[in-house]
Amino acid sequence: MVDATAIYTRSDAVPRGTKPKRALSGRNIMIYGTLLVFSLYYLLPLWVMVMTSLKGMPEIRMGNIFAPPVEITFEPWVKAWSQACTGLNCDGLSRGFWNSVTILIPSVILSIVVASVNGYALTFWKFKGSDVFFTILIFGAFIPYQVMLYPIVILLREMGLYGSLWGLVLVHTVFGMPILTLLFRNYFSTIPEELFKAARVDGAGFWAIYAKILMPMSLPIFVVAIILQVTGIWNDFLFGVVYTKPDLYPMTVQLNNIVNSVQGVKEYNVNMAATLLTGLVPLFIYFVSGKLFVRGIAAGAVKG
Amino acid sequence: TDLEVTHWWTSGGEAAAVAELAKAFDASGDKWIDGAIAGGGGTARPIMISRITGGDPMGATQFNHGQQALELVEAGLMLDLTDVAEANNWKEVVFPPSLLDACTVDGRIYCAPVNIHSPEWLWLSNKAYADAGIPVPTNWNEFVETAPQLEAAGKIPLALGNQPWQSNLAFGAISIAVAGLDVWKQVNVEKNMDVAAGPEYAAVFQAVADARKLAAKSTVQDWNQATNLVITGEAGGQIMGDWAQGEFQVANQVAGTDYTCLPGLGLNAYLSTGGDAFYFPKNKSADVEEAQKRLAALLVSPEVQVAFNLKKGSLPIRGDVDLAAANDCMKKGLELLAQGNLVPSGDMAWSPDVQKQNEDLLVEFWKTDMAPEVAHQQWVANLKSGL
Amino acid sequence: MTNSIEVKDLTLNFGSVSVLKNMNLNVAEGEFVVLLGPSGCGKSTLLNCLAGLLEITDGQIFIKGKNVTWAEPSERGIGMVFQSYALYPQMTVRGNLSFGLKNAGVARDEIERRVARAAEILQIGPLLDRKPAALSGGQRQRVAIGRALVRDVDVFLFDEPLSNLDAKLRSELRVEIKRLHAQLKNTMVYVTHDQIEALTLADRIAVMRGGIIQQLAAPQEIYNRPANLFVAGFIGSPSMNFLPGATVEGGHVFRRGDLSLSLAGYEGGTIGTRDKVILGLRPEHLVVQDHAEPGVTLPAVVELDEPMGADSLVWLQAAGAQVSVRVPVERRMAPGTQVHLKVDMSKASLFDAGSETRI
Amino acid sequence: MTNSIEVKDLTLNFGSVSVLKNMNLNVAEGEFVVLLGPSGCGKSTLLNCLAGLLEITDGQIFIKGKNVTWAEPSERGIGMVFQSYALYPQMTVRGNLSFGLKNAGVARDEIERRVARAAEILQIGPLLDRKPAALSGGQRQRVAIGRALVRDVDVFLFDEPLSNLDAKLRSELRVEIKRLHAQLKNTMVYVTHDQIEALTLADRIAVMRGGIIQQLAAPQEIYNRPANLFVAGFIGSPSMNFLPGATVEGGHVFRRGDLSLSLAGYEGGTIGTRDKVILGLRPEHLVVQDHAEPGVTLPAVVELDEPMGADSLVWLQAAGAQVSVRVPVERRMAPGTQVHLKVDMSKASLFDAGSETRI
Amino acid sequence: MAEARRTNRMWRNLNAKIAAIPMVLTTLVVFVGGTAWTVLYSFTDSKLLPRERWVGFDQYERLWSNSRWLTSIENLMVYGVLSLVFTITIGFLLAVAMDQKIRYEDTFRTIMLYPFALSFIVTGLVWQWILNPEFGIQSIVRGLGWESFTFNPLNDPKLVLYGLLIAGLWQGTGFVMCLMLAGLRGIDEDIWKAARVDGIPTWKTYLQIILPMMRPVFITTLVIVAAGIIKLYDLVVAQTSGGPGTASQVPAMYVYDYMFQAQNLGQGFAASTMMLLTVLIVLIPWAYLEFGGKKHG
Ligand SMILES: Nc1ncnc2c1ncn2[C@@H]1O[C@H](COP(=O)(O)OP(=O)(O)OP(=O)(O)O)[C@@H](O)[C@H]1O
Ligand SMILES: Nc1ncnc2c1ncn2[C@@H]1O[C@H](COP(=O)(O)OP(=O)(O)OP(=O)(O)O)[C@@H](O)[C@H]1O
Ligand SMILES: [Mg+2]
Ligand SMILES: [Mg+2]
Repeated sequence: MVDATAIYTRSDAVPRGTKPKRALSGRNIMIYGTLLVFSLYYLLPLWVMVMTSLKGMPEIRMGNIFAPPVEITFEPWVKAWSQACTGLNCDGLSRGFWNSVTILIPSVILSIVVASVNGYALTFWKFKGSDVFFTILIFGAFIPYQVMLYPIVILLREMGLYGSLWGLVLVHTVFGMPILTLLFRNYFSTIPEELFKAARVDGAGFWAIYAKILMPMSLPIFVVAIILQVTGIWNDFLFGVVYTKPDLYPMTVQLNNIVNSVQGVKEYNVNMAATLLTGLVPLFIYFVSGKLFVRGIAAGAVKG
Repeated sequence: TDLEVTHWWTSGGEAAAVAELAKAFDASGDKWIDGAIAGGGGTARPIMISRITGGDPMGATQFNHGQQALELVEAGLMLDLTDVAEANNWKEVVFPPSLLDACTVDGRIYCAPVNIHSPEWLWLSNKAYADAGIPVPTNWNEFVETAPQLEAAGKIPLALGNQPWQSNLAFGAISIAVAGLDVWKQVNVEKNMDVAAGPEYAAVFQAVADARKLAAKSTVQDWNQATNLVITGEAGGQIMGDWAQGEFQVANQVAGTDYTCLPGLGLNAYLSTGGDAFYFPKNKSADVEEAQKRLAALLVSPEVQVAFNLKKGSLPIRGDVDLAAANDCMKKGLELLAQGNLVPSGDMAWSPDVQKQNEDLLVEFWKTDMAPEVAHQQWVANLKSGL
Repeated sequence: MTNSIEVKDLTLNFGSVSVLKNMNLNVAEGEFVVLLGPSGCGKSTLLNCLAGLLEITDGQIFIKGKNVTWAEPSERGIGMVFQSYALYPQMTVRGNLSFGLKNAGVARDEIERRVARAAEILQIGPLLDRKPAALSGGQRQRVAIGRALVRDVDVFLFDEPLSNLDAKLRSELRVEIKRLHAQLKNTMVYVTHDQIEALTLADRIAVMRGGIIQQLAAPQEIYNRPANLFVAGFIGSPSMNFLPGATVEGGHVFRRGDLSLSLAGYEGGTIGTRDKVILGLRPEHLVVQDHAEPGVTLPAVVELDEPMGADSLVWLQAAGAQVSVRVPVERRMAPGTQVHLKVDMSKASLFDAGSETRI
Repeated sequence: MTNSIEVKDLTLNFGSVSVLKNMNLNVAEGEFVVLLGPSGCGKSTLLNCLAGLLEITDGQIFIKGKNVTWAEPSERGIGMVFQSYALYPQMTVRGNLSFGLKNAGVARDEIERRVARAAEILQIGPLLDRKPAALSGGQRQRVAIGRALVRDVDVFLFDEPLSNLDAKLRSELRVEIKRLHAQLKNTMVYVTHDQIEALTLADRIAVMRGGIIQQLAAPQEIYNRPANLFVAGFIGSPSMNFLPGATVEGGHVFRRGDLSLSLAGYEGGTIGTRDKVILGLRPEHLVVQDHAEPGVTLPAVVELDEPMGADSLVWLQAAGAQVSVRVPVERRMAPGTQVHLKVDMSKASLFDAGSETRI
Repeated sequence: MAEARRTNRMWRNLNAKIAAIPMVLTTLVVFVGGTAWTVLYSFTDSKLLPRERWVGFDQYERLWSNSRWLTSIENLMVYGVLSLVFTITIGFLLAVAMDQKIRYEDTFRTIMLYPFALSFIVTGLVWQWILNPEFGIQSIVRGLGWESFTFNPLNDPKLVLYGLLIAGLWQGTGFVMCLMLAGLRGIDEDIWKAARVDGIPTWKTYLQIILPMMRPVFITTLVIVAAGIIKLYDLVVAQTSGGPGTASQVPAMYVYDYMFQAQNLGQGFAASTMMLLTVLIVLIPWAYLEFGGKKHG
């Protein structure tokens, strides 16, 4: 009992409960400081692009690229989208947009289907030499595209696919394969093998397990793959221009044409607007699904 | 018949010129499908070649005169235009004849030349010299002499873009100007390597070494940005092809008052005659082949030549047309052309491989403090690799 | 004896979820307290609060009389051992043991001395230059304990240190920890799921549920006199048998349907007449016999017989409930056999069905 | 009785490592065989071979008399339950149960009938429309069993189905599986680490080590008459005590240093005089008493006393070895106490130290 | 019996084998075949079109005596090392900062990640513009009154690689940050607790405990970043065209220029082969560690 009173007096003394924290601790200043400085670095180009695209040429010539426009004009955007000329075609980026979409959709679908099936086969259905193929595939990720340009021309020619949409889709599938397969393989190998075994006991075959068991479980990694492919394919210039013909040229080709067309003084505002317009689709995807992306990366790309 | 035509003419003047071609072609009931690829020949050529070798050729495509398409022709991928040429008398009308020679392989003609471009021009800003209080130079030597004064007035004496081909072009212009026509011909036509290694060319390299100091402050990328420096008077001058005057025109500058043009850098008034030509890849369909031949004939026809070259600011490939509407600088060129002060262009003389090597070398030479002797030696070695 | 750890009115919320509720706990110096409870009841949370790894919402924590509520974990004079071992994988065993000391600026020879001593106590001397990946589970656990040991602290916190080990190793290390405690005489707070561990190691067991300590007492006390229905059901494997019923005749007789059992000999409070009680009988406190003794036995039919090596667990149907009884393994009982179970009321527990607390 | 499963000369190599070595195993129809053994001994591998999930290197497998060596898993007439449940997370319980049937093209109403029956047997009716994430561990395990159940097969393969559950749930489900077996009378092959499970569930236990079956016999046989030292040490918790020594006097006396124990009553083969034998004594077969009986008792000193609820485990030092004895929990023994342990030789095991097999 | 078994083996998992066909074809025909084809023709004097006129190692001799190629290799090495070091350091630092339970994590992450959505062409253009001395950073700072301020990396041969680096890092560090963050989040919570009980300061825990534990993440990152560096092309073309002079030339540009502009396929193929060889030299030890090592571990 004597003890109890002693405890009682002591318990009135602070500290008690949650330790009070200062909002402006040195640590916080450092962390947020670092983040803010880097955010500035990351945002600066976007800021410049947006601001410039909203200015008229005279204002640009006068000067400060960082300053917001005195007079906002959407003229450059309109021009970039529907008026900028390439050779004789003065319909801006609009023509390329639908081409890009037409290229994008089958390419993304096919490349992801193929890569995910690869990853699936490499994880659960190892066959003799499958690791060798996988290793070669990873080496493939390092081959500069320029190196493969010519052999692929020959290949496509032999297959009779040169210049067609499907030829391009094939090229995207092939070049997306290494990294995507790696991604899927890593992800699938985190899925317990027992699940796969259970499905086999349940009489599901190769495709049934893939479609009914694994696919529905692998949303995060599919999201990552879709994001990577959409960005990659949408931004692709080289393949789009080399392996197709003008009526299929993607938006980036138009962008290149607009940006590289030397028409007196460079119309920076139009260039920036065109750049932004071209980047809109991947940017949108990143802004919308950034969180899923990180989750997917955590789930698939990085493993011990 | 629809005919897809690929080319890398995308600047304002160029596009307008192409429009003339298209208009003329469409007028005959065919259809010109435009396949412009911006970024210059370097970007466009791989695409064109890929498509031709990939078995999905376009109807017609631009190449520079000379050896660029040689192998495609040799591989039998190009349409033989000899009948068109004969029917339209190209042998007589095309002037200078070297243009047609460049299209001829084993006696057959495979391309239709459309224009002549001469790179050896010095463009000067009258305003810059006015600002510095000195008279506008009349030749390259004067330009070099007055450069320090310009610099003192806060001007960049020589504008030079960062793209490799610009360095190459400037070297070519200086070499004709400094070494003189005979020496130039011995090296580039007769391929006399002793002359190439000789003191005349050593002097050329020395001259370039001097010139590169004048361009040290020039930090632009594209050639038209460099031209723009001249237009605004920030730079004294620029060595650039005749296409530069398109830029002056767009900026509403008047030759003689706002700017001055000196063909052959004002020293040796000779122009090399490179240019563009159209090739017609072999096609399976007979219809297309007919259309290709129609287009070939059309390109060389006088009306199209006039319309096209006026817009393009280049010289026509036939001597029998009248370019009354041409401006001051263009007329200077026409005059030289008429006098026959012409030399074949590098595109015709040397393989792309040699040219590329020299381009690499000259870029380095212009932009670093590489010793002229070293560069000279390497240059000769490069030429020898192409013999 | 002074208190080594004192927890006063400790409350911890995760957001709006209250995980520990106004908890009070005193641990005497040198005492071995085991926290036992179902998954998610807050055992690890409490341990983390003691270690300073979680910021508490309210209350105070004293270690050796010092208020450490706001102190850093390393300043609290505690050592902690984790379920996943949490060894630094890239360091050797020696590195793992000495890393903390180096950081605290302990002199080199002192570090060596302490590491050597810990290695000796834990018999990991030959492993000192290996990396954790090259150790077996048991060895890793020993190193993890060693890391706490070298810190020379008075309070050890163990969070399920043995649950990643297999049964055999677990029982070996259990004995070792007990020896260690006897040798070092530190205060130990030990979290586990495992009853055997709790019962064999603890001086006192704190049975927790939903962030509240249900009973804090010596193991035999908890086993024999569980404070409430939850503790009674939670402790003991196989579980205590529960028979709902009523007390009649002034609390002298337990009645369930036709069945009457005399409550004479029951050790507990005053029973009185109650409508709803629950009688708890441990399987080993029921004796199987062939003849009935009115008021003391209940008739039962054998359902299933589970031999488990030394003993057998027999499942019977008695008074409309399933009852398990422990018998020597030699005594095999065929399903369907009619037997009688004799109740040792002095070892029974009686709970109020409403409050669920022991009567 | 015909054999439900016959394994003939089964060999399985992973690359150059031989995991199962020339194994033979027959399981009778309706029999419950438990595979028991230390981690990595090949239990799961054997099960996977039976299920057709691993391609065997050599040998043959017959199920119900049919050679299924090359058959697909789904064609073998087996159902399998995995340790991690392996439920399809994106399907409801109903979906999980019916997936296999749909794959096999079973008619809709038949599927419904079977799912309903399995749900009834396993009491998971109310859970049918939940997804696995919304189930507790025990419920998930039940669904996993249900998935095997609906397939209406004769052979069930269980791979440590209960080891992810806590002790309490484990013992509950254990009983349930036993009931299920009694009800369905399927052949069951059951892998476990847990001795209690093995001892209570099995008709026969196969103790494995390093890909070889060490002993295949009824639980009590394995417990009381282990075929070799490994089985003896592996089965029983706490472990059997081992005393190395020699047999003298024509095999009538066990001698270790000064200590002599009469071997009269030993149940086994002819003993004879042997230089090196090991005497195995289970903790529950030693009786603690105060007085010595020459030739029958061994003197011992109490070291540690571990109360475990119903019993207590006492660790003693006897004849230079550490010995554990099980006593009722009431009997507390202070460290240092001198006692004598009486040996029941009829329950002892004697092993040849060289071959390690039982004499 | 033995026969039956073999056929059995062949037909087992037929679907899996069918499904692997695209991968097998891709690796064999495109990657192996294409590479072999390239290597083979690097021993010819192919110009615009491939032809089988064997010239032995001539192309290689010429390659290695070409100063542009040597500069390219040097540049790639400098840029590569700097880029690897900075991407990984910055990526890791940012990930660490993001891992501190900060507010607005989503916003910060989006800001850091969005450049990854833009192509190198766009990246090059924007940064070319921002670094342009006439209206970019230099002119702004001068406009603020600091007249002598010079920041003109793209036109200074000594600094141009840093100019590229600024753009390259801008585009790529966000993604690396994501990888690192994922790695950090994957580390056992208990390790942190153990370190705190041991009294190890946060920075030291990161440096001495967490960093070594993230080895696999670093390897993945390294592979991805390195693959990007070796392919470096678009960025340089868009930002500097390899200039000033040859100060920012890279091997991929050399390959492309010689294959298509110089119309000297043989030379281009020889350069590609050298690039591939470099890749192999870097990758084989890695592949060995990643795949070969497991059998022993
Ligand atoms: N960081 C957290 N945020 C929110 N809730 C948490 C957090 N950590 C734990 N909890 C919740 O607090 C409760 C207690 O968790 P705690 O880990 O202490 O349980 P435990 O008794 O240790 O269980 P186990 O035996 O499974 O380890 C659980 O309900 C858990 O969900
Ligand atoms: N895919 C594989 N490749 C190579 N070796 C394997 C593979 N699978 C298992 N093994 C090895 O085979 C042996 C037997 O493994 P198995 O999984 O059958 O053991 P187990 O008895 O089930 O162990 P546990 O009780 O831990 O589940 C182990 O030594 C294991 O390392
Ligand atoms: Mg816990
Ligand atoms: Mg197993």
